Amino acid sequence: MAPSHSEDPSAGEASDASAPEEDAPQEVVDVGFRVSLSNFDGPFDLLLNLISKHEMDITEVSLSKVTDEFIAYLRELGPDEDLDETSEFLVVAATLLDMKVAGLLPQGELVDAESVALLEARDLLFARLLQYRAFKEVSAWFSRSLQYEDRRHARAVRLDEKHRARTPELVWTLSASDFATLALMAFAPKEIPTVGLDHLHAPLVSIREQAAIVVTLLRSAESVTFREIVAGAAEPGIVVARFLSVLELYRHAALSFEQLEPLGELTLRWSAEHWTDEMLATLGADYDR
Amino acid sequence: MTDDTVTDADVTDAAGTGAAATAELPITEKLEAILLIIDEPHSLVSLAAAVGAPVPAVRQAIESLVDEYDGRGQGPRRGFELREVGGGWRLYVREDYDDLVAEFIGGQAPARLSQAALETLSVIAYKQPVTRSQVASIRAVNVDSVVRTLLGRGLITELFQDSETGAINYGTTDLLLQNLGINSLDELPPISPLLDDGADGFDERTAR
Amino acid sequence: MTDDTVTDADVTDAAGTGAAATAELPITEKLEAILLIIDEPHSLVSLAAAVGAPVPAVRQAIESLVDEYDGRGQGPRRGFELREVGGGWRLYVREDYDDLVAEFIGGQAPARLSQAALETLSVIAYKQPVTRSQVASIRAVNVDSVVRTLLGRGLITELFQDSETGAINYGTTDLLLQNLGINSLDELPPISPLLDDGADGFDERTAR
Repeated sequence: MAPSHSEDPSAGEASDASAPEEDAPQEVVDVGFRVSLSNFDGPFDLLLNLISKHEMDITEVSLSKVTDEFIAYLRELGPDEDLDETSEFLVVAATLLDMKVAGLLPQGELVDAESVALLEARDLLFARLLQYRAFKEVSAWFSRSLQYEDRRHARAVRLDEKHRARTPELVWTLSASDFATLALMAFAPKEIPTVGLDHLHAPLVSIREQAAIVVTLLRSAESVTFREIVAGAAEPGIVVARFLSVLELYRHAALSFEQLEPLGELTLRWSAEHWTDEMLATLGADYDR
Repeated sequence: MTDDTVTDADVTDAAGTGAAATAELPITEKLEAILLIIDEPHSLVSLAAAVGAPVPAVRQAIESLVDEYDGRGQGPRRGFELREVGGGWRLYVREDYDDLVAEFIGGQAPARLSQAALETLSVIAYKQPVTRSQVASIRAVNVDSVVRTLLGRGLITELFQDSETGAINYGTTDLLLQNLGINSLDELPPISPLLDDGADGFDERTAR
Repeated sequence: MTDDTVTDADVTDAAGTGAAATAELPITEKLEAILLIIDEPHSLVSLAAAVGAPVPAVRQAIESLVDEYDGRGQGPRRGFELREVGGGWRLYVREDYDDLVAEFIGGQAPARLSQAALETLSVIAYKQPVTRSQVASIRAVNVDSVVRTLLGRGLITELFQDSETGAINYGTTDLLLQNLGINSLDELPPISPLLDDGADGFDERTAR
């Protein structure tokens, strides 16, 4: 998450040009071109940061430098980042490419329709960036006004008993299941990105979690077959994870196993002498990316 | 809500610290600021602690406000009055206008709960008994006025006061069940796993 | 909830019937009685209907109340004030006493909106009615959860559903105006003129 360009000391100050006072504590900690969640919020932010960092006109050809830096940034992100976050950055990559193409056009000679179209595309991108920056700037006014008004106290007192009876009937349209849906919304954690990716790939299975199950099963009986260990596992990923955890536990000499014939029944026995839950916490670290 | 247990020592202390910034402003104005936002009558002692002034000065200020609101001061009479009820002081609509107020309330359009009120109600329904600050931390927003609305609508009720913190615990009423067309809270559709699985970390968050 | 649709005829009617009993009492006092019980701003028209008086008279009465509370009348300044916010009038604690009252109430500091929520809110405020995907394309990030937060806080609302695409159009609420301390969207600070110039082509693009 933190590509460090420590050779460029000026980079940090560009990380939130419009509201530097807001995230002051983070800014002190951030050295170099660090994008932290507190002051970073999306591709246009990043694009603006990159551009303001080089104090460049985005219509100039030196965009290639920004593009290179962006690609380096993407590389630094590594595979651990959310797919949706990475894909959002692709928007920026495409934007930068468009701008680069437009920037490489010969200036001044607008002869063919194609180059006109490209220049228009560049203007449009420029307009979008300016628009984004305008909203970013005006959001500071929103923040100030909301904070000021937060401090004000308006008269808001419960009606006297004698008047309460006169209150008009409440209009109620929710069914019990509507109400439950509402509750789900209300309990949902606030402002956590919710691009649903579950339909794209199966949820990741934790080897450590599965190992915990395996350990519990092994310790609860004299011997257990692998068939029993994976009985009831709903998906292949869990079977794989339980098998890997058996191998890991074997490496720690926590279990012994015997198999009387090739492809035959695999019987496992718990044999650990010094087993602690801390060992479980580091189990399968090799499989962490 | 009226705290009658404040001693003179507390009052002196309050005067010496928090209220220092407004010390030079008139007691009457400070009292009016407090009186504007309180729901229930507050005793002289409690008001004295609030404005950081000695009880006798507060008594005198209250008396002059009563006079002013009743038109015995320099300005005109007000449409509200300051009355002592059950040992505490509070603003009331002047009785002359009770009919006007009743008519105004009766003439309001049929009420519909806002999205914010409905969400707050659902949180209370699933987490009861629950305090206002717990609800506020789940909703990540101040819920005071919404809770007041729901109380006024009879959809929630004050269940009991926490013996340690003094915080009031709220729960839903039969009226809510009727509106939802169910007979008991057990018939609320389950909304796990958010509630059950996450309960531990959740409670930690809300308990703060 | 302030009703702006009341016509002059309604107001006259109200004056002629229900409010007749209090007809001889001063409009200012009647207004004060209503102002004491409302918990959201009410427009001049709504107040006129409530007290059974013509709008110009109510406007004048409101102005004299504002002056009196601010100490420009015969009596002393009050600890509260009458403010026009969110398109209506409402009693507020005078700003000088906000800290005093905050200390008295205690309670937690209200949760602040994140930068992402603030930016999304500004886009919706200036571009309404606007769909989620239009907002997302301006901010170039997914705004679903932020929109949910803003809905939950009652700062934005679903205006209508596009008949063709089924996309929901969002707009801001009166509560937002109140929370910003302004009366109408016209009071939002002007935004860069560049926005208007590029708007046409932009809207076409994002509307897809």
